[in-house]
Amino acid sequence: MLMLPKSELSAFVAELMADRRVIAPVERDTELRFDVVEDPEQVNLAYRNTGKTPKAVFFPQVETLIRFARERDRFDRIEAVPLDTTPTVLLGVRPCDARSFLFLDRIFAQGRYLDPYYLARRQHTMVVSLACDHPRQTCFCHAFESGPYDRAGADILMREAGDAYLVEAITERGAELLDGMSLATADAGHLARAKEIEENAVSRLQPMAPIAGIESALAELFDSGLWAEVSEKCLACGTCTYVCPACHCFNIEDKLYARDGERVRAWDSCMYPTFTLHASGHNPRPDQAARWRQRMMHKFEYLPRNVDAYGCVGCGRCILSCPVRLDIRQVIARVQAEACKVKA
Amino acid sequence: MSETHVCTCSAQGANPYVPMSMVIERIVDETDDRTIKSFDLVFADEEEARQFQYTPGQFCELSIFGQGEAPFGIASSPTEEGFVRFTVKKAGVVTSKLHSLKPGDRIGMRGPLGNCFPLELMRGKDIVVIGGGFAFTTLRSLIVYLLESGERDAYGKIIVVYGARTPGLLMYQKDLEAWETRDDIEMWQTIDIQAPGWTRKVGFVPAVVGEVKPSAHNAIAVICGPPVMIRFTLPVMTELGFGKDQIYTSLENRMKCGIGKCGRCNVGNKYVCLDGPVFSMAELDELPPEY
Amino acid sequence: MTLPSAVREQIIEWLKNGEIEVFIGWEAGPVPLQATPVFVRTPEEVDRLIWDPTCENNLVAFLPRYRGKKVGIMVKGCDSRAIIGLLAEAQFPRENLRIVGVSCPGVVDPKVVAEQLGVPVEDLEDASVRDGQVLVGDQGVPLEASCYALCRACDRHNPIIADVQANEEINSEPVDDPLGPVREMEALSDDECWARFAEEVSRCNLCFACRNACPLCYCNVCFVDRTQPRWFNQTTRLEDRQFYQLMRTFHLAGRCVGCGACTRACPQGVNIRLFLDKLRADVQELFAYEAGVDPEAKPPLRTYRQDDYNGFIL
Amino acid sequence: MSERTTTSSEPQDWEPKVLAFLCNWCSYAGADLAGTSRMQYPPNVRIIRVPCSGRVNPIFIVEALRQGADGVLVSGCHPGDCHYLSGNYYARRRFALLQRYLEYLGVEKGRVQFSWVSASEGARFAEVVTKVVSDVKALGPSRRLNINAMPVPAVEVADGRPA
Repeated sequence: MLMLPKSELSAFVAELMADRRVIAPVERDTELRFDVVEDPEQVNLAYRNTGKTPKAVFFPQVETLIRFARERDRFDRIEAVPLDTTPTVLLGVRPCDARSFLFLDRIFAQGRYLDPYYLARRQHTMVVSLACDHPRQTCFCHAFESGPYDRAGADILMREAGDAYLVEAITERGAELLDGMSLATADAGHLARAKEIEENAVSRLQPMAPIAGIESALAELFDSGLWAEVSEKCLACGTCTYVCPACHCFNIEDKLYARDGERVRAWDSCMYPTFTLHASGHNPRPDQAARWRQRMMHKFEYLPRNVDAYGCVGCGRCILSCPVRLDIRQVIARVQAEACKVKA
Repeated sequence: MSETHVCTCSAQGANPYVPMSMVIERIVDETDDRTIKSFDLVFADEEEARQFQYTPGQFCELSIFGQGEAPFGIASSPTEEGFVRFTVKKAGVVTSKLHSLKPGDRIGMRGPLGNCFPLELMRGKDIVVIGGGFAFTTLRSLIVYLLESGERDAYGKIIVVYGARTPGLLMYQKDLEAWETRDDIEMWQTIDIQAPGWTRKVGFVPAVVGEVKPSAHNAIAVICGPPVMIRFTLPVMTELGFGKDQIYTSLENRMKCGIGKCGRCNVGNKYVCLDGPVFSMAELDELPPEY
Repeated sequence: MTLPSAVREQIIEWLKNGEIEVFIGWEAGPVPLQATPVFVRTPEEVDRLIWDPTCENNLVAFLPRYRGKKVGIMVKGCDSRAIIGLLAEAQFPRENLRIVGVSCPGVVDPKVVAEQLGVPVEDLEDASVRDGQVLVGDQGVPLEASCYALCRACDRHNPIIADVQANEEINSEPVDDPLGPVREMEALSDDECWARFAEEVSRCNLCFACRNACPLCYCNVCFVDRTQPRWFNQTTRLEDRQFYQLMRTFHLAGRCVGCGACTRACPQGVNIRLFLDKLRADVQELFAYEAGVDPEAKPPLRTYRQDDYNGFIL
Repeated sequence: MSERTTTSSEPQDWEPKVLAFLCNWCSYAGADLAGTSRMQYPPNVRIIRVPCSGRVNPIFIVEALRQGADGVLVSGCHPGDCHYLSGNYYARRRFALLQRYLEYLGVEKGRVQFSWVSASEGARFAEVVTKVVSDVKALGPSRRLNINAMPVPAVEVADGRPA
């Protein structure tokens, strides 16, 4: 177990920046978010969690897939966009978000087709997690057999230990990176302090029933009236899906300019009526109840069946950013209760 | 399904989002209201042409650069070499633009995507093809394939019931005429209301199926058409003794990526683009009605 | 804070005698300092209803979904103007509405409270509102200092349309000039204006929360959702953000009642009021019209006068 | 960061593109008259005929700027002369607000202009077009709202904004 005094964080970041792009929580446009670090001093690791998710590092909100150039008065010369293979360190990710990367891998980096844009970034990025010393009231990672100190998805895990971070390599490439850096071995005092902070963090978690098994409950509830009830106050804005580390649905659109054009993909949301609207005008999900059902079913029933993982890591962002405070934990509880009723 | 041809370029790790460049070789008006046209496409790149292998029932994403992409079932058969045909109804942004193109214009194509009709399962069986209106595209591919793949004997009887509102709305008229003259395929064309000069069946597809009475014994049926046609045909099929695992259809849902990533074409936990578009009625019974 | 018993009884009576099918109000939410909308259909549920300065949502945004139904609703002063906006545009019949009005001193912005206390907003875990104070642990922040910026400039604390008034009227002058930010921006050079516009909307996520929270944004198909012609790409490039914000706000010209629901709903903190207030000021100046005051008045872009301002025409 | 088009460096021979929405009954006829009377006016204007100035949705004007028009002119019948009696009166209210609003957001004054030109005012049409073109010329190529003048992100990072 290694140790990084907080006073040396900037130097550590500077060392990383020498031959890599470093993405970490920085203050931009009056919000703290994961972005490219320009100056080591910008890195702010004293935070609860960012409003937006670091999934954008691998799966940006908008990215160009291909470009087309004008030829013979038509835009029909296709140019592939170079993949982003910049060696990158993603620093200071909370364990819930790190876990979301493992989930996203199951979508973009598995199956019959691989997503080259995601894969390029993912393969060239080292994930340095920062264990969560202060879970929020809205956090429910522990409902997924995980917790604020989960190391899943991290190459390196950092832990709060008072005036220093404990630094531990989780994967081989994480160990390789640390090998090249001159970090001291952690002393007993810091180890003890870290343990204390961890215990305190875990004790902050709100009681919540485990999610496991919800997929079979949901399977019975497709036609339930509960969807109309829970979605009644939903404004259909889609913020929940934009801030979600596991939501991965996207749209592909073409943009045309005077001299060239591009095909871009951009995050989309199952909360929008246009998401499933056919050109004929028919919409298989005609109302907000159907859309909320899709959101829940997708995360908690279809994905476990298709890729053996829940499409939710319990970060609680959707609760915090919802303009009407629609609480997904309450919906989960309703589903679990409803399923009991159906059984009885 | 084992006989599905997956585009090999993507399997080799190439970019599945980058379309192949196709040249429009021929455009044919399929209906007299001029809202449906067939586009025969040829590859701009010979290597891509060699690698492109498909099976009836599969679809491709066609793109008009600057307008976007949309999925279309392949209407040609792998036995028809040298071109890939798509029959497109003018409806949205992409299709409207497509309809304005001329031979020689280039468009993009990704595919083949999705599964296909259950050709293995069809071997040694009678095959009943039921189609309505514009949804006959991949059925044409299937019929041509069954007739022309050099293995006609591998299948039993082929019975086709195809209906449209008016005679002018029946697509692929030349093919229909040719099939009518053959004795290894039983053709039934029908229109909704009697029209001058029409000598074939009159009436809705479900009723005609009831009259034709295809035997369910050792048979597979494929039904594609407007939802209302399918809804009324199914009870007729049940009455004829067809089990749900003997009836197949092809679904459509709004689709973007076509490769199971973008998350919108799902019906329950099945993706129309990956697990479909061809489903048996038995499979659909297990899924919610989200299409 | 639960509602006064007289108000609760009135709502129960409306529900019982069929004057309304549903009552839209607020209840305590999962996050401190932020109440959440609730839809009450039975007398037993009426006890869930609350009113305090955490009730920020403008519930009138839900009304267009209940066309053809009989609805009861709770409105703050600003919200009540949205009802008048809908009445003026014939979007909801008055006879199908039962309105409980509350006078509002301003609603709490947790971000402002956190800033005042110098803590992350997530740490306001046990925060509550009592006696004109926002209490967090053993610290208190006066309500006036905890409000949304736009509430500090509020000159419409009291509902101007209601069947029942739930609390005492508030008569206080705005702390800030309601048009202050607009006048500031007007004074900028066009380069600076453009930079200001870009800066403000560069945070926009294009989630459309502003549109969906707006009681007057009730178009069946919004221009951003149209496909024939397709005007809009939801690609969060700056040009798309600017286009969306420009066109949506302009579609509210002469219609925006200034309730601020869009600005409060924005998860990215875009000050949409900075744009809408300009339109409201111009409508007032050019056509002497204020939206959300008179249900009988014709919205300014649905009428004209022969002697309207012509000075800008070549 | 690069831009899609090189509007930043103004070539000597740059000529503005002005899009004009002309009402069918007055201004379009006025433009026709200017042409048949062989009156001189700058060739920088592209005309779209609309049934009435009241038909011009503000989104048409903004979209024109987005697609690269350097200026937009909307012209209709004089007040009181509208073929549909009041279309131009409604238009006038809308455009008064739009013009102020665009300026408020930083679109330069003079990019979007409005005029009344009757069917008999060929000379007036030539005059209006000359003024609009010269105003727009003085402003230089339009960059605000113009999608072609927006920066092209090289590699998208984090939230899709250029690094």
